[in-house]
Amino acid sequence: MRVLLFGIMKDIVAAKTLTIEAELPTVGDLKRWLKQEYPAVQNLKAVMIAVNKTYAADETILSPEDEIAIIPPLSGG
Amino acid sequence: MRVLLFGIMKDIVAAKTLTIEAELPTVGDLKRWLKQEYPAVQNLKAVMIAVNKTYAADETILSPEDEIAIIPPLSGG
Amino acid sequence: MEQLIRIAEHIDTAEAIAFVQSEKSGGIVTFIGTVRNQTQQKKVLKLVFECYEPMAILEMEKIAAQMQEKWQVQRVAILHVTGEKLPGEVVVAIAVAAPHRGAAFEACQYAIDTLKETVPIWKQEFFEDGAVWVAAHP
Amino acid sequence: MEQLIRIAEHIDTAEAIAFVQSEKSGGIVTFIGTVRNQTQQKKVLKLVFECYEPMAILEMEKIAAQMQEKWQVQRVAILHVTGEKLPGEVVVAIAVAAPHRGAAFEACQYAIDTLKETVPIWKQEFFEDGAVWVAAHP
Repeated sequence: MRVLLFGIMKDIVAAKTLTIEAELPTVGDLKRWLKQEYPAVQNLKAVMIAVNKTYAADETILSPEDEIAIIPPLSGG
Repeated sequence: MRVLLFGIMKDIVAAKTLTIEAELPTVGDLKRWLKQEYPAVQNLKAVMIAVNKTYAADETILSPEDEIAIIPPLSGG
Repeated sequence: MEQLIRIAEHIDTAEAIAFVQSEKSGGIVTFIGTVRNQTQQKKVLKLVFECYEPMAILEMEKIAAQMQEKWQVQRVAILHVTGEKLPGEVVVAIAVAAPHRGAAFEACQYAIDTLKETVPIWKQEFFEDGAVWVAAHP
Repeated sequence: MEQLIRIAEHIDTAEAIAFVQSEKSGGIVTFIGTVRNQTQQKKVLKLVFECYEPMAILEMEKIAAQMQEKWQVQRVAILHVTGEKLPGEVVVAIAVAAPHRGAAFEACQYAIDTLKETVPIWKQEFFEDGAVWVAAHP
């Protein structure tokens, strides 16, 4: 699974994208995995996951062809 | 007493200013006089009087050196 | 507070915005009023504005003072036209800079609402079959 | 409803206002966000904006659709920058035309409030002694 990174997530992972080998069936699994692999994620105000350019709930099933993005706290405007 | 006229008041009186000979001690007296002399004033939504460029209450005493203006309903903006 | 208050034949929205823009404030709210091409299904040819200018300026200054007192507005511009205006043309431009955007929105809405209630300006609407002084009658 | 939604290196407030201006609407409300020269007494040198552009455009379109549904907005422009911006420069410009000015004020405030909550854009603030991603930490 390949995920897009933005903002502070690029600094935490030190990359623009991340390729994950682990088996992560849902958005909730991906969030838990991120917090384990990158403890700095636990210090963020919140982390959302976008699947195919839409915010996704923890129960959402991830499939290989999805466009997945990690969305750290927003600060536009 | 000379009063300034604006908007629809200029049309009603057919003049830009009005010189009044009658004895009108207060703003309230001036309003009553206007409604008598120019019955069309009674059909307006409201009429205010400004004395020295400030809205004046009916009790305000008028003196000869005051700048007096008849303020028909506003429609700026 | 810095303020720009003006009544003129021509006003410029960009000037109002540029006046309030500064490196110190993060948010600007503006209201721009333009001439509508119809009123209650009747085609409007033009508007003619008239004002009691010295009093209108004083009343606009009172509005600016209230905006500073109630919403800590940092900079404000209130511009209003006089004379003849065609559909689409700008009639009033209000720009407000405040430390918080909620305050800027509230102050700007207060300014246009109060201007319509207290500033001695009148407009005559011209139609194909005549003219009326807006809001004069109930 | 006519809408102009754009993310670009440079945005122009006048273009947003001109887009929503029409002979049919009488009132336009705009919000303009600019770079502040300080944050909590610390001098800001610049901001760098980054965005997830295709999703940001979709979220901005959702905001515009909500504005039409809730406030009968006639025309709306939502412009946001990306890249590097210096103090005083414009970061976001929202312009709204609606039949009633109260609706235009509410819709414009909804747009900027919601943009900050839902549109995937991030800014890094650069100080003399380092940089931070704004609002990343509690």
